[in-house]
Amino acid sequence: MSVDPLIEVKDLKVHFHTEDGVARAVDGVGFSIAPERTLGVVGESGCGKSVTARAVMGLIEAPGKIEQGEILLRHNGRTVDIAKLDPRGAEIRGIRGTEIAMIFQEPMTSLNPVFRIGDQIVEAILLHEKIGRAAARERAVELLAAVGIPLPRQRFEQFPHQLSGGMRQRAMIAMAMSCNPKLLIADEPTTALDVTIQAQVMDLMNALRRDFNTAIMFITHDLGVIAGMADDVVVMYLGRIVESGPVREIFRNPKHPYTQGLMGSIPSLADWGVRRLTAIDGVVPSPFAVPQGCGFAPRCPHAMEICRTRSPDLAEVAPGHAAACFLNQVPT
Amino acid sequence: MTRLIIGRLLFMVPAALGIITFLFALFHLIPGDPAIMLAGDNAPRSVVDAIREAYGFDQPLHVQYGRYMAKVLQGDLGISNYSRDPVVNSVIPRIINTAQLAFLSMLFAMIVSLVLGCVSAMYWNRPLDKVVTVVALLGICTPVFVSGLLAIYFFSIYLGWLPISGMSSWRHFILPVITLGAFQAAVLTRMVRSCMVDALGKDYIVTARAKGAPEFLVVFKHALRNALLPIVTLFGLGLGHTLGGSVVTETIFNWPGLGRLMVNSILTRDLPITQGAIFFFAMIFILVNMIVDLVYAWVDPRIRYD
Amino acid sequence: MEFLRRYRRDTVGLFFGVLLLILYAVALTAHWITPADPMAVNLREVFSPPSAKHWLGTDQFGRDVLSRVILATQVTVKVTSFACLFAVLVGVPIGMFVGYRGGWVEAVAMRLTDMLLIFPIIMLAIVIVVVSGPTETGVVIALGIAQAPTFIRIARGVTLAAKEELYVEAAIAAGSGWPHILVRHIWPNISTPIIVQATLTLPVFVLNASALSYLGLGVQPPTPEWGQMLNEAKDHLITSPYLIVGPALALVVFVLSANLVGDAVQETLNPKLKKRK
Amino acid sequence: MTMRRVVSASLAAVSACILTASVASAQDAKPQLGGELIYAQAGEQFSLFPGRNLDSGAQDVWLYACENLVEMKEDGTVAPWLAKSWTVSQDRKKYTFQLEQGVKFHDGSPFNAEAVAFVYNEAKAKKFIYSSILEGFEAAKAESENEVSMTFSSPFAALIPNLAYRPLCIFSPTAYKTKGEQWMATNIVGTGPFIQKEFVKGEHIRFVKNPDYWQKGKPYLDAVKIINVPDPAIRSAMLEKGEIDRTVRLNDFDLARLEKNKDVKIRVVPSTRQYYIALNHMVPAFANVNVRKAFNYAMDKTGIVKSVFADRGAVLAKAPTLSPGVYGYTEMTNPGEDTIFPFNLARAKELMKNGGYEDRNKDGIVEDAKGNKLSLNLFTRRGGTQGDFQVAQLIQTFLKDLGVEVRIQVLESAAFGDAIKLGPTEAKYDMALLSWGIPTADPDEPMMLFTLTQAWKPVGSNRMFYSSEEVDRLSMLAHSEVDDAKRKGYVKQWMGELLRDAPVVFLPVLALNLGSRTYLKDDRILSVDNYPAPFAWFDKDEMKKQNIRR
Repeated sequence: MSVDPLIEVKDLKVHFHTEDGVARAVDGVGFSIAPERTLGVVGESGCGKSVTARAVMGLIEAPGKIEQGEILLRHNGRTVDIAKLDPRGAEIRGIRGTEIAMIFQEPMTSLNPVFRIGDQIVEAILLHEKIGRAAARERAVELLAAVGIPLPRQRFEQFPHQLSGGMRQRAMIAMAMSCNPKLLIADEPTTALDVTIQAQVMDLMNALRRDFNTAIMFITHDLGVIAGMADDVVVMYLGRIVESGPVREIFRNPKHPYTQGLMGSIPSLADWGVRRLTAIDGVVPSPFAVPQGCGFAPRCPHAMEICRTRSPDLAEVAPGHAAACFLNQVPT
Repeated sequence: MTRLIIGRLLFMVPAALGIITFLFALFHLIPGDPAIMLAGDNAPRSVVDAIREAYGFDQPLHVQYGRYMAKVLQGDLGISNYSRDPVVNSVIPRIINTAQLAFLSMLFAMIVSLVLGCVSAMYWNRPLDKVVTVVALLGICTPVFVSGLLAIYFFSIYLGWLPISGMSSWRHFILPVITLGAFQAAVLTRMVRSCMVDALGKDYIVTARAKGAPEFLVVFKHALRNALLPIVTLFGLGLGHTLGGSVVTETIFNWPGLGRLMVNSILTRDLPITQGAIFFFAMIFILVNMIVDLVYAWVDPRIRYD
Repeated sequence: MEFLRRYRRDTVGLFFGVLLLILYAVALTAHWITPADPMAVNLREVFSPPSAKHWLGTDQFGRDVLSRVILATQVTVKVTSFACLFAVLVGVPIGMFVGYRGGWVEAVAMRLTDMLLIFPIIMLAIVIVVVSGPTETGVVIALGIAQAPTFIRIARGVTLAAKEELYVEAAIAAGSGWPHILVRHIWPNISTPIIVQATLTLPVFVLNASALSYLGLGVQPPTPEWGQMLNEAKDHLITSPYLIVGPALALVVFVLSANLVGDAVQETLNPKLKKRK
Repeated sequence: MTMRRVVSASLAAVSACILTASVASAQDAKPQLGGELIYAQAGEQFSLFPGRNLDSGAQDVWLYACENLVEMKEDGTVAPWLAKSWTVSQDRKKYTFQLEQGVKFHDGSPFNAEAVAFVYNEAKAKKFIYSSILEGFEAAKAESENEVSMTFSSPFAALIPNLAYRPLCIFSPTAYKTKGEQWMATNIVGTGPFIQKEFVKGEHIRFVKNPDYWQKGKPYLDAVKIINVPDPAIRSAMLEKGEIDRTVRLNDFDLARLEKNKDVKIRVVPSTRQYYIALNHMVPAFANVNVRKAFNYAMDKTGIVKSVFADRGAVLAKAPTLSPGVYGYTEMTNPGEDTIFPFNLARAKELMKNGGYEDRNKDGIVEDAKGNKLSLNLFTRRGGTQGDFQVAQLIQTFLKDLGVEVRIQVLESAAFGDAIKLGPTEAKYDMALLSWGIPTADPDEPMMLFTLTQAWKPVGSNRMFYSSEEVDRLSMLAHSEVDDAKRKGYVKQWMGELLRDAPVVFLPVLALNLGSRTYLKDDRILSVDNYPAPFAWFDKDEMKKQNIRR
């Protein structure tokens, strides 16, 4: 990784202190994203990928708390540890929307229903840039056009409920890109859309990546989307990263049993009618009661004795490709 | 939108006639004879009959009704049995007094409740929220005559800052507006708090924060605008009640308002005054409700009114 | 069950919940737990301030205020709770139906509600008391009808907003009729303002009851009732202020606990609120 | 009817309020001119036109502008006013009044016999509310420029005191004829010391000094402003703070506190209104005089005065129906007793036994010979008369001690009016708590309308459906007897009959209260619920001492 990473997360732990006990949503996560690269974060729901994204945005508030770890962001020449910033402080607000922007899964409820689309984008612009309202409106219309919304000037005046799901997601993207952020975090942006719209949104994001040279942290549970979008991939399970590496390497040669299980459950045209889809049996354990040793042990077909006592760390299995499983490393 | 306005204005005519007819029948259904109220308990029947004849009470009902409606259609609401003074002269000034008090106290209630409600929603379930809740609840259960009397004895007599009653200068407005407003503020604060708690839980709040918006913008712009709908309903209701005049506040602060007039006219069976009072009040109430409904559409574009 | 287990942890809700239960217990057992006979007149002990014998002092006729407050608890709590229930059961369904159907049904219904709101409560009370006589049922109906429009308007307001939600369209798509939608889908989501409003109007019921009893339309003497006692205490607020303490305290406890329990119930019912706490 | 009647009346009068008289005579300082009196009243929606309103609040307002032929004094006697003197014809059916000369109405039109005649003829023709008080009145005629006569179908003894009744004041016929009755509802034009300047409905009315008032050198005040303050607690607060100079109908329980305030003077005077329980004689139990007397003895009147009226709002009744200040009133109490039918539960129980009522089955309630319980209802208003609701509850307790079960029926005031206007067969009340006021301070009204057999409801006001030849005979005699001593004799015998027969349960007499600042001098209080202060004046330096700046 010759280029300095844009963002580097080290041993991040985020726990939720609720009446029902302490939920260890993110239990020691480390990764980095280089400028203009796209990192895919994949895992079943409840594995902590959304919480990680929120942590990077500094949106973790009571009852959640960043227990330990660092989130280092390089911007205009210096490094800031987002994990230490006050969620409601002025500094983090200077980063949100300009350095890092975020789009969400539910376009229906993520836009404020009582404000016009245009006004919400103008607000995003004026929060960070001292330009006149008229200039901001012009920029917003350009953005709407850039994200492929037809008749942008009319759409500007409309309310969220007057747009379709896909159109709304495009508006979200326009809003996020309004201050050309260095990193765009996309928290399952395509999950709520039907396939044809999904493809359009993914093409749009790839295009934006090129035009605005923005790094993207793409969170999804859909491996197909990861294949089409990501440069590198990180597989998360039960609050930890079990495997990471370049996308082609992970798809062609998954090392961690969980990743292999995931790969096995994707239907692909190549071997249509030949291979039976394999399912991973069992259920993801609750974050309130993280089992001893490797989290995947109870469901892992190759589980060994050691897997139930000690939890494996990420170890390199190939250049740039690491996995956290005792199958391919000798316990130290 | 204009369809809504025209619809409501047109509705006023049948509403007025309906109310007057209903009231006419009601007054003659319930016991109580104005002639006796005028003559007094101990007057002989000859006096009572004389009054009945002089005031036309002895006419058969339909004649009285016909005569009254004829006058109403020409805009004459008749004269009060009691004060023999045209109803319009008694009712109109009273409505203006009550309207002033109603709007000012609701304004006070609105400002106080929005601030307190939002604050207690932001610091949800923390000590500040608990304090605000208890204070609001205490505000609701203190009867106006207790808070009013104590306020007068403390501010007007003990400290001597404010005049006790009447309404000649602005200083006369302070105590009644705060006393009446406090009750409405308490009710509204509770509602603002619960609606704000709802709104702050929604996804677009996370989006707003993700945009880097400061907390007060998130709360007072994004959350509040959405919480406004139920609040507007309650505000409309509160205004309706205070417009009807709070008899107690008006008696305590000697505020010649509509509430006292209406209640007294019912108790003394002064039908023309009751008719006049309720007639004007109905018109204002319908107008107020229309405005509240218009505010609905403006506040929440999802509710189409076409 | 699950609800109770979660509810128990909310200390404030628990404390006031117990208080509310105590109040209802007092209401049920009023006749047996009054320290003195609430009706016993004793003209030698007129207006005696609170003492060991009479914790809350005696009123204009030397009657023990504490026992009268306890007996009045039964009357007032019964009357106001039923009246509140009556207003909710009448108001909310109409409000929801009208809000949901819209069109001319809504226009006509709302105008009628406006008309009902116009008449002062004592007008309604006189008519009802004349028809049904000054009994408690008469008072309950009078108070109930007077507050029903408030619930109609609130229910309509929130139903209008709720019916725009996706899950409602989904339910329609699934072919369910409007009664099903109203009950299964709209009601759970609009219960928040309704519960808050119901607990909020309790004091209004008590104060209206006092206005009625002041005009001789409410509960007939000599049975005591908070509103009536508050009214009588008003005339002596300066000379014997302790008279107001009994009924006012009872009213505050009743309303405070009803509202805070309402809050706690609403919290435990609404999980999303729970997580954010 | 010579002057003799007036002189003898004042001599025999009982001085109702020694306090007022003594203060007046001790006042040697010369009245000072100037200042505006602010007087707070409770009343609100009344008409200023005397013909259409008997409300005492309204009377208290128009008395500053509209004067009567004669003026009632504190001791119940009547003094000449607009009528200097008057003579009565041989057959006692025609009264001739000699009027003051050179008097003008506020609108400039002359006050003369023509005007007086017009007012009373109009009263008869247009059936003014007070017209029933001028019983048997046929016509008034202007004999000359300032001599007017009034003829009656039969001798009417109570004419002179009735003429002092405020509604019978002489308003300007010119104003009445030109502007009409409706205009007069909000404007009063008379010959009085003050002229109406400003009237804001339901808020206040303001009078200014009448420069050419017929009594030279009067009035002393520049203006009088009467404001409406409905709540008694607020009125007392304003009086204490000095925002008003004078107010009435204070809360009895506040009086003790106000009396301690050196800047405030409290006057309490028994009114002419006495509480009573109307017993429906159609109910078998009440046909029996022993039961009626037992009910009278069972009432702890001192207890009522103490707990309901704080020993100030009411006084013990020393005579049936009549009270001090009423013509013909004399104390009818037995020696050593402070009220009629003094509280005596033992005697009451004994009388019940004589009447055939005993608690045979020891359930705490008496039964008659045939064994049915004596259980009665008691109708009352709430707030109709001061303290009515509280008195009703005490009656219930007292009768419970006597062994009689009583259900109180509180009716909304207008509904109560309906319930007590019914005849003997339809009336549903066993007992009704009422009060009898005598605004004219003359016994003629109670005698003719209250206890007379012909006055049974629905015609008169005999709600007891009580009948006694002796009472009827005495009433008729007193009604037309012009000779002063004879008439008083009949009234006394009538009161004796009421004590012997006890048709109703007699209760205490209501008292009136007036609170004023000490710097206000020479304002008056009359037992007929009038509080005239036309010739009051301000002691300026005492006013400064109390730093009243207005």
